[in-house]
Amino acid sequence: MPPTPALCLYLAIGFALASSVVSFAADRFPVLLRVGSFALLGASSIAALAACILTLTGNLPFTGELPLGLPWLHWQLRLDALAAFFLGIIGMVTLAVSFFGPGYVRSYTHGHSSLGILGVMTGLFIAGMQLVVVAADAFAFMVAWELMSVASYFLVAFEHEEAANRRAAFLYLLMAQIGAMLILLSFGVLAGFAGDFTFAAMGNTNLTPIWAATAFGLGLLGFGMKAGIVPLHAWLPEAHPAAPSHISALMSGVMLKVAVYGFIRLVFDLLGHPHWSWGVIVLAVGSVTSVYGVLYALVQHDLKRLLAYHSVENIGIIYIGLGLALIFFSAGQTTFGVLGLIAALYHTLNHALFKSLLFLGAGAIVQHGHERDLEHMGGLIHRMPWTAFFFLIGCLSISALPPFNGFVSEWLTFQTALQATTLESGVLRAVIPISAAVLALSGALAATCFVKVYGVAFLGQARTRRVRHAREASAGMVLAQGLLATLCLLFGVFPTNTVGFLSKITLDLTGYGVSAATSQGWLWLTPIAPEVASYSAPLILLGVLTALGAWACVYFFTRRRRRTQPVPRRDPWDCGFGPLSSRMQYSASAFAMPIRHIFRPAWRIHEEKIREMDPQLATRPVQLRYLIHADDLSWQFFYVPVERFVQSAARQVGRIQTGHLRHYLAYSFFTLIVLLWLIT
Amino acid sequence: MIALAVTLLMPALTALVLAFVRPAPVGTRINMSATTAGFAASVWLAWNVLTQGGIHGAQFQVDAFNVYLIVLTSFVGMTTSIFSGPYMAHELELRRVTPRRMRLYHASFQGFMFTMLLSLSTNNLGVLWVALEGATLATVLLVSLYRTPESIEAAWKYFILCGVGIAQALFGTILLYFAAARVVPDPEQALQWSVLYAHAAQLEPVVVGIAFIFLLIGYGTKVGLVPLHNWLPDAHSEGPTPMSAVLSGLLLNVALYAIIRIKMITDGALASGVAHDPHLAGKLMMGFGLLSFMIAGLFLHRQRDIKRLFSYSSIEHMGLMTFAFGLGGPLATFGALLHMTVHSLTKSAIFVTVGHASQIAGTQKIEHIRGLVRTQPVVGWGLLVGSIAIAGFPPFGVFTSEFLLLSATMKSWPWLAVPLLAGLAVAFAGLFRHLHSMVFGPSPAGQQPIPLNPVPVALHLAFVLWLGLSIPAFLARWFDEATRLISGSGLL
Amino acid sequence: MVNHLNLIAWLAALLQTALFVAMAPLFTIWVKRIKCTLQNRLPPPWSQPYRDFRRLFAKEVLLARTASPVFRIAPYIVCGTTIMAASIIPFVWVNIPFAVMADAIVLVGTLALGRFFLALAGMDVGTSFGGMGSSREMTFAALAEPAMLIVVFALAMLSSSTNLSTIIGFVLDQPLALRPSLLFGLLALILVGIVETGRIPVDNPATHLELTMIHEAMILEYTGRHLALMELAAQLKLTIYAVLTANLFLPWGISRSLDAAALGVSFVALTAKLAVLGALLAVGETLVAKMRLFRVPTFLAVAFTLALIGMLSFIMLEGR
Amino acid sequence: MTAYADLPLIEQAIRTFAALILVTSFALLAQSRVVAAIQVFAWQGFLLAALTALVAWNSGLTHLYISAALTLALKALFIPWLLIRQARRLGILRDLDAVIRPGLTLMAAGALVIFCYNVVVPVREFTQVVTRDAIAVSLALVMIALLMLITRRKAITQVVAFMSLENGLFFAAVTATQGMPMVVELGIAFDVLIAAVIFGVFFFHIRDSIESLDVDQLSRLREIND
Repeated sequence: MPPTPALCLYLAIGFALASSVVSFAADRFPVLLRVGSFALLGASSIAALAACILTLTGNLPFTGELPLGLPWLHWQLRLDALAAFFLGIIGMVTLAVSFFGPGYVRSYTHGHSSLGILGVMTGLFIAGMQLVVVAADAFAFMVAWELMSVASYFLVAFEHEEAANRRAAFLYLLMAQIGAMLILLSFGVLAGFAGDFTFAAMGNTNLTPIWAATAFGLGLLGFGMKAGIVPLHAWLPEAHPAAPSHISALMSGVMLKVAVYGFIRLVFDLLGHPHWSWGVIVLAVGSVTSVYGVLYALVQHDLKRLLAYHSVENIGIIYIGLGLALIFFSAGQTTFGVLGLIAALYHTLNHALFKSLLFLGAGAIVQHGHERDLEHMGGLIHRMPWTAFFFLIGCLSISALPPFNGFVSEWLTFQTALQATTLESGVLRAVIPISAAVLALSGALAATCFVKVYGVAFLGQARTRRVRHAREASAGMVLAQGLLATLCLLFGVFPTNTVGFLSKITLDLTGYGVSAATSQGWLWLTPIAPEVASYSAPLILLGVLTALGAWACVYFFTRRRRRTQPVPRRDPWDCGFGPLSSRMQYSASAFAMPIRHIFRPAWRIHEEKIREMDPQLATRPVQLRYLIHADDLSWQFFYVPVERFVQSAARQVGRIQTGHLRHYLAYSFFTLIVLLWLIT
Repeated sequence: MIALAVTLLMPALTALVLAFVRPAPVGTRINMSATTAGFAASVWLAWNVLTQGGIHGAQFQVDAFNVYLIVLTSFVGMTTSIFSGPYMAHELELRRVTPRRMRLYHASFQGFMFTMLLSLSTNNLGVLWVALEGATLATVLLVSLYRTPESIEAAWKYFILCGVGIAQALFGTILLYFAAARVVPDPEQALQWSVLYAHAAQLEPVVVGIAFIFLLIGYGTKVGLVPLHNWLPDAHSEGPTPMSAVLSGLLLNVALYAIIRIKMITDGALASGVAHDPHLAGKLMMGFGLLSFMIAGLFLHRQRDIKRLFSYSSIEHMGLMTFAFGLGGPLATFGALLHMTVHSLTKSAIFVTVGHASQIAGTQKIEHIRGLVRTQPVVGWGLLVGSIAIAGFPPFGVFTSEFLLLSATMKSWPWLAVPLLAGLAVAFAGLFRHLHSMVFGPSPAGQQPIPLNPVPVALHLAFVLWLGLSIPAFLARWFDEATRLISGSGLL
Repeated sequence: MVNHLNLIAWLAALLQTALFVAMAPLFTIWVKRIKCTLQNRLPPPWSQPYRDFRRLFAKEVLLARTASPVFRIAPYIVCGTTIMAASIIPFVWVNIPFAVMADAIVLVGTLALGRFFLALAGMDVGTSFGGMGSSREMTFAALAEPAMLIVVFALAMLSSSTNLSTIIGFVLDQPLALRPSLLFGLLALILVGIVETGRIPVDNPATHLELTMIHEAMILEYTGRHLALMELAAQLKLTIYAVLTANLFLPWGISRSLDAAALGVSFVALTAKLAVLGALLAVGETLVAKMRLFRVPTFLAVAFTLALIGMLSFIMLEGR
Repeated sequence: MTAYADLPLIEQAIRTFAALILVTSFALLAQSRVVAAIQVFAWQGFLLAALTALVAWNSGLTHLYISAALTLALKALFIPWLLIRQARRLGILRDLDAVIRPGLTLMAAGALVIFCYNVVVPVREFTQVVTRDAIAVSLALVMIALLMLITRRKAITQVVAFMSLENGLFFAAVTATQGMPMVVELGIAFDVLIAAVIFGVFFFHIRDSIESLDVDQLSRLREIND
């Protein structure tokens, strides 16, 4: 029997659950986790990919039902193109993780954190995400969604010895809960009109504008809370670093995408025709988020925190694309709307790939270099060449440089924004390019940030002893990174085919596709028309390869001479200073200093200069240390006030419980009198 | 009928027996076996009701609504007694209780079970009142079991507040009787719920209105509605933990059950709308429910005693249920019934684990309970999972009921969803801000695991999980019949 | 668009690229000579840059002990990307097939790729100067990006295309009109170009003064052919911006067909334009003093504002 | 609506007793000495029993005689005896439980009576004969008892107040509805009995724990903890 999407889907979910089941015994037999659980995860991811491919290659949307949930409404499942796409994303990253995991969790086998929990929750987490994207009724969606949140919460709290991780986990769970409630309300609005919780029914209702706006607003907040739009992102830079790195990869690479999926499903599928103001709101949110995220990433020196802030930035970019799409759809310019949607989807895919690649690389560094702080790294390229190579590819992709994948999606976003000229409203025509400029700024700042990361972490000399003796990661971990890096390159070099697939999704979702984009064959990506704009990634790659080829030739020709006398190595000139020590290198904080100076108001920076004096001579410092930390402004302006308010309210309320029996009796007495008075 | 007799007499007789059994272990064993037998009997009863329809006698009436509560009650009673075995033994070792008090404890436990079952199964509002008063009397000496000044204070407050409340309820009952006496020919029947329900339409609305207010305040005190709730945290925190478990898991439910029965009559009487708004009862309940819900959520934030913490969470959830029943309509009622079940299961499980936790740490002070997951994973995870369940995370049943509840609210009173949402968030934050430090983190030096029986907690949570994943058909039909009884129309 | 199978077109495009590369040193030496004459110094001979290249290529390569493969690959990638960028810009002929390969945004992207590796190379050896140079280079580039993009937007909105050939063709087809959008765009592009190519007042290619230098700081450690490639890339970049300025905003004279006469005309025209631009640049660099490092953002803000005004004026004043 | 004078003597007597009971509960409210309070409470019980007997005679319901007897035994004799005994053993028989602002309290009680009357005004129109104003009076009794609970500090006086609350209920049961079904009556009586005993137990516990019966000192369990 040929595999059907349904079969693959059930297999995927089943394998994920199975992997969590086998991990129950992992505390006693760690090998179960390292071998069994991760192998099952791999199987699950392959099944998911198969389901994705089978669905996207022309199978009808599969609709199913699980005998779970409410007695009168069992779990509805629907695997349409959009769901399949996100299922595929989940599959790709999970596959990489299943290669990466066995090597990575080895470092936990000696700690007293329970491996069993790690395995169980990872399986549940992935199963939850897979269920979210295929759920076709509000109840199943919410259950799967919360399953995802709770499982990942346990993973964030995995190393709960550190108070910081506990705090992060608490914050994460709290915001996940609030977000879920908002989403539930937004579905509630729809269900109130549809009279039914199934997405099918919800999609066919036409809401009154005010209620549609309400549902949209609730959805934006609810899903945004999970996706991490500013200022609802505060949990993200706390939680992602706290989790084990392969989990961070899943959370940052996939879970945020699941939130994006929810938003797309709600806005483009269920809510019907959008209002132009929605688009503007989303566009504004996206722009703010992207710049905010990258600015905060720039001042971080904890590698995983930095990557987490970059996730915020990329979510912003995705939302910019979605905002453009909404604007064009509301204006009836469906072609460009679809283009924006495709740009957003494309970037979703890309971010999933390179962000998980980077997190896995960070994981390799953390495991073998025992460092998360950039200021202590350096020279890793000499110690772990493969990781360094793949990490470089990740950096190039996330910095939106051709011919890698990040560039394509940003280019498509720009192309969509360029079509603003076709809009009637002059305001929109003026606003959209500005948001595009913001996008350009954040892209360039991202490049800056990753020059900093790569330069400080991998180049130069090691700054600490442990980093100096770091080892290359195990084969599986390298393989996982290689896989993702290859995908980054492929999706960057063959955008035409990818866009072809994506336009199938939009066709299925909105009824429109982009035919022009692929009209010129695989070599040319021409989103609107050949003479308007065109991009041929393969030729760019060819150019780069030519350059590399030139280097290869020189290398080859000079080889014989090198054998007799190798390329002479000298101390660096360094304008005559020297000899060079690792402490003379430009540090991460130093690198970002001009940016800090230019965008001063964006942070609240705490600088700290510690100088240890020579015990003999009190005026002579023996060691100087410079610590810098940037507070997230959103705390100061958003979270702390709320927290204070709740606290004071609780204190006020506490007053009613005086401990005096007579007061309590008086409450009862007066309640009685008031009620009696009410009814007469 | 026999099943019912067994179900009722079992605890009554056992209470008498236990009052005279001196050695504590024997008492414990008898207690356990009696509750187990009672549970079996109740299941038998439920089976009868399911197959041959309910019992509608003059004095007793068992229909879909209360039979499942009866089963629930005897089930929680059973598991709690199983838990209380090793727990009380440990307390005995610590010399916190004497063998004599153990006797008192066992007898009162059974007496309490008896009053609960009686008030659930009786058809006579007067007897219902008597039984609820009896529940107070049976438990008040348990609250002061440890004879510490705090426990005595708590018991005194419990006694006076509930006594006064229950007295108000009696006044309401008398008023009902007064109203019924002139429409029901035989005064002997005038307090029978079924009769009143049948004649509800002819009852004199003004009197019924006043009566309802008295009953609401009276039984509401036992439900723990703000601002009548003040006895609840004290009693829960100072009494022995099994008692807190049954108080939270059963007593509150039964009191709410009484209110709902009354509401059904009141709605019938006010339906004409001549004297009052026909939805007076519902609106009052919604008001009280929402108030309790919000206030309790805020109280959670500043707790220092773990048992007080969870008793406030009980208040919060009772408020939610009251709100739901006040909301009326099949969806909300179904949700509320489900919530009743899952809440009492989860909350009693939580109190059981809390009992273990405080025994491990040797105190109930939150800031001294640390790193349970490390010291005794069973307890730590039990507490964590229980709290996650009670906080309304799927796939646990509480989520299902809250989901139904929220969507019902969105249907009829959309704007009330906002305070509900805020309340849930606040309560959640209040609960977990304390929980985290207790469960996670390194465990303090010298903290030792204790002997315990993990079965009750596991059983309860497993049930809650099951209900959350899929409500079994027979149970769904049950709930649906009950919904039909209460709200007039079903869902299935 | 042109048919991709026209071999002659491709050959012509390659030749034009080669010409571009060959002329880049000439342009730099032209600027240098004028500066020398303005500053009453004896100008170097025209062949100076070519001689330098020969010498450098002949020299042996020295590597720092701490250098990694990135350090050795960087020159090739930097130079390669710059040549690629050069190849997609219509130089003497508009409808080159390469122009279809990449539009203006890709052009920016390609240059960014080169810059990325340049900055990495700066940090590779681990000298403080290298890090400093990379940091400053990346920062200013990041700030220049939005301005550049808005310029592109203004042009793209005008000609409803981001394809360089199409834009140039559109400007050629237009009757000669004074468009504020184009005017401001031109100014903005010049400012951006000054920053990107590291000329006075932003950076001084002639000094190695640690307080001032940006670009030079990154290539301090390079020797031999590596250095030569880096230098070539820098000169090429300068020429690219000059050619962009010339051909996008005053494209008159550029040939739209492949016949020899037209090409000759357009070559002469372009040479003239470049000569004028170079002279202007030299004069400017002689008159203006280098500015403090943290005044550069202001400088770029001006560029951005100009570009923005250009675009807005297109939307508001030149509305369809 | 017949004039009061036209009513039969027996009903007038019932009214009179009702008024007397109301007076006793006012007296309880104003009474500050423990022993006196208990005595007044005993009187109230006695009056209640008598009233029950009258109603029984009037309505010819035999089971009311039983409840009258019960009341006499329980409310008029046993509980007062018990309380006095306890008070003597606790040595607080002659204690004072100062009433807070007696004048204000009495005025409040008066206001309450009016309020209760106002509450039941709509009821009156539907009902006839003896039970007519019973509701109002019993409501007033309950309310005054609650007021007394709030204004008293001593545990023992609170118990007295609680018991007079029960009296109010019983009054309602007798006059408004000619008694409740027997099973209920017995149940209530039983509960009251147990309650009285447990109260007795508690006095000693409280005394042991705070060396007095002042409930205001029972305020350890509170939420204002800062």
